[in-house]
Amino acid sequence: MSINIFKINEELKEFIPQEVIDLEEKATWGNPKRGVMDLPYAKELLEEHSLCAGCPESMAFRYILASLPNPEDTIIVNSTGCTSLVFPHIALHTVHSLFGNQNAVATGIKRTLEWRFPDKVKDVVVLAGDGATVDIGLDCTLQSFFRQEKITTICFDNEVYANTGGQESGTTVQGHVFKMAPKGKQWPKVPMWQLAIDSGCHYVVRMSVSSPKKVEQVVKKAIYVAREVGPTYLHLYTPCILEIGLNSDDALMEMRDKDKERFKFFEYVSPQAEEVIAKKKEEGLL
Amino acid sequence: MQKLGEELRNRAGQKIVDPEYLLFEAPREKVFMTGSEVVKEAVKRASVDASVSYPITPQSEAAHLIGELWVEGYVGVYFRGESEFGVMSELAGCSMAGARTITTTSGPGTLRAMENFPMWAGSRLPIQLVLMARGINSPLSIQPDDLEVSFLLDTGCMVWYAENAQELFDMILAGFVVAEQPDVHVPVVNVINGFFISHTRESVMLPPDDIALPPYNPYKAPMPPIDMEMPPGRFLRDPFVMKSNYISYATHTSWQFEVRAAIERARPYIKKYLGGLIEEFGDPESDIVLVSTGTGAAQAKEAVRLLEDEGVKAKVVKLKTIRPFPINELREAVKNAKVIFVPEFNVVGWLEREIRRYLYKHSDAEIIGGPRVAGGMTMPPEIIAKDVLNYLGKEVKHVY
Amino acid sequence: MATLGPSHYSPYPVAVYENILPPPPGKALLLTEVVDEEVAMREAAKAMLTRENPTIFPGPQVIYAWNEEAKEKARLIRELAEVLGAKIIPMVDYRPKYPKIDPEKEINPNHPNLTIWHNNIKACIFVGVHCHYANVALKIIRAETDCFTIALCSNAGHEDAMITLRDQHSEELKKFIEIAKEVKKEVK
Amino acid sequence: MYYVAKVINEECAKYNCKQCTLFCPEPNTLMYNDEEHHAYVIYDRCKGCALCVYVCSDLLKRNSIEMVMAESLEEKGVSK
Repeated sequence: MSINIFKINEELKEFIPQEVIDLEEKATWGNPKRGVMDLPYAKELLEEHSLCAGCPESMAFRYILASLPNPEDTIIVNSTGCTSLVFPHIALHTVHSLFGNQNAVATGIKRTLEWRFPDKVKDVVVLAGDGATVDIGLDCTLQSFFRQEKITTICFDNEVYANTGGQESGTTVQGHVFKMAPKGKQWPKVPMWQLAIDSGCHYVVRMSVSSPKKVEQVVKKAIYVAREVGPTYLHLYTPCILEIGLNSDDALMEMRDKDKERFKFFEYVSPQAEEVIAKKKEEGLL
Repeated sequence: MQKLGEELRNRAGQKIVDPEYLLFEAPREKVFMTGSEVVKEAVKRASVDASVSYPITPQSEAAHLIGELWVEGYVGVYFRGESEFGVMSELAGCSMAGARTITTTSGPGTLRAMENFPMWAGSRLPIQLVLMARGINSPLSIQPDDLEVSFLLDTGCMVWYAENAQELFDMILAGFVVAEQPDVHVPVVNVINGFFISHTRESVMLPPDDIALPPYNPYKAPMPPIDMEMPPGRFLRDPFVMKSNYISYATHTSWQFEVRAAIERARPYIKKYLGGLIEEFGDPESDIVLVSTGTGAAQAKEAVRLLEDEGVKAKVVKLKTIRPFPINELREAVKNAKVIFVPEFNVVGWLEREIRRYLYKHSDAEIIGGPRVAGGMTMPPEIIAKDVLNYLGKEVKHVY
Repeated sequence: MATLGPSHYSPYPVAVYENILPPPPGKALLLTEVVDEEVAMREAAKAMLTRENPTIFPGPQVIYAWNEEAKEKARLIRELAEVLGAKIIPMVDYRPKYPKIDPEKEINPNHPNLTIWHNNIKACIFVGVHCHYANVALKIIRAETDCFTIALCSNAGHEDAMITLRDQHSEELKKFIEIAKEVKKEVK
Repeated sequence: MYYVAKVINEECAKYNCKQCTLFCPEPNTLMYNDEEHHAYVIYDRCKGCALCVYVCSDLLKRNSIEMVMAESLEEKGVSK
């Protein structure tokens, strides 16, 4: 049982910091029905981190980690960017490798774990920013879809390279002035969700993270479909309030605005994914 | 791994034997095959979990053959990746998840993949790369030229260099054993000169194929594998370590030294499993020394035979490992040398640079970088012999 | 600050550059000498019993109850701490911790010196820490502190510790406890 | 000198909404006390973004959270 790696030996417990004891005792393990409604009470799998005050990316992290149906056997792969500052603080096995190779690393991990643990479900989830997913890592992202890797890819789209100081990215909207696009971006936002569908993903969603319960639903669907069918892709709007010049309490307002336009909820479900989702609903897991 | 009676067997059903038995004691039979085919034979006896491939001349055939082993059940995971960058990243994933891994590449592929090699080393992944060296420059060449090796010297990977198919076979097996030692646990690059070794047949002695190395045990690795089976549960491989992440710059320094220390710790294991970091050939007392590696060493040996016909005694010091560099072994081997020639298959003379670096103030010998060939040229032993004879002021009788 | 060694501009001494390698199987390393395991255990116990604020730093492999050996080792480490009169400060994981560690209660491989300075620790034992992180931490400690470091390693040992014992499992820990009890009588 | 969020317990206890605990970007910072039916803030972890105030006051018109100077708090660490 992988959950044993969080159990503390009684003889040493009195020396262990409370936050680690809480992970064993108050986090939700072994319960696929866990979800965002645990957040007000349970110990989260995310510890204190260094993202900016009011950053919606941290909200996304909270919802996703609270929604993993099988955290005790989930591996998360990330890439370079703001997100990579959060990963040391996630109470799971996670990987930061290089900028843009996250889906390749995840492929290797997933295939090896299937070979090493044929009787166990080990979910592999990629969490990376838009630069990593759409620009520098597009090759690895799409190729993992072509190969039908059974992994869930989640892109945090803040429409900018935030960690390096606000440069234009492939997902920046046309005309927007950022560093490296001093005359405004010359070409349209890359429709990554559409590329994901065309490249063979079985479950694809575009949305903002303005609704925690909705995020929980799509994360669970994406993971269950990836487990049984093939690649799934979530494209989440997590605006960089710093780079677009908003205040620290403006993130939710910004996301709710964009819910009405370019991040209007969009969901694609392949016929095979439909079956999995129907089955999981019957089992009461969705 | 399963136990059948008294015997342990791997997942392919092969009997698991000690590395010493497989390498030194098991009966061997003579076969006639290419370097590429030899890669397959080594992988077949190595309980390999995962291999990812990408086509590039001249390594493609070896990579196909590993695919055949996957079909036959000798390799757990196998597929073609999207590029060498992708392949090396996929292998990093496989290795982090606890797999014994191997792949092959060549020339531009090595450079395409380059960002991964220091990452492999820093992540302490004992991945094995068989490098079939070829040209990398523009204008493009698919021919043998080992300039690319110089780019790998400071990645934190071990770099070994095989002279022929036999040595390649033994080095691949020894490579897994040494690289996976818990106190070593860094990648190993086994280099051969492309085409000269990969595409020519020679006789090779092979042990039976129903025995294999013990499987890799990731739970003895210096870092936990990424499989949620070993504490700490909260574990990132590998965090940024810099002051803006609220830790000291010292961590990065210490970490980098640790990777280099790991290579140093490989020395006793290399002595045990390769029989030493260097090999000497010719007259041990000679003051004319040819220091080379791989095919260069093979040609130098022929040159020593030619020189013997001319009444000149010389010796070859073949470097079997470049990282770790056989510092003490080389100094000892050239302690009587008056002149050292360094035949190389590249235009820059990276091996000469290495030798000068480690012999500085440790040898009074004159070091001559050359002869050098590149871009696919062969290095006839005659040109090496000619350089030596010219240096000695002797008449060069051969017609070249 | 340690003397500048072949590692040049880094203030870090790195044992392998002084040709110090981990001990061969069946042996231990005491400073730069390869010695018998018992000799090293006696010296380790003596260091812990005679230096200020001796502390055991257990790592994840013994903190968490992930297998039977880990459970047994945790019990033995507790016993060893009592025999040696040592404190226990855990290395619960290896992350760069945000916003900072509490150096009184934790040790972290990224800046182990903070914990050693804060608690004025002059002798310590690493046990159950994964080899890479033990090595990173031991190099920093050797450079930044005057703490006498002892590694109880279940693999090949750590040449950057002042004493390293290799292939240490429950049986060896029991042996170490017995030796520590004897040494305790002698040093009193 | 910085602001942190403070729940006005009596106001908050009038509702059973927990919305702020979901929208807080920081993990294990804005929690809910089931016995007393109100949210509470772990001040040490609060970065003072005031997103919870936006949720409580602007979206839900409940005005149960205010921003206060951290130094003005009598209890350290946890407020229940």
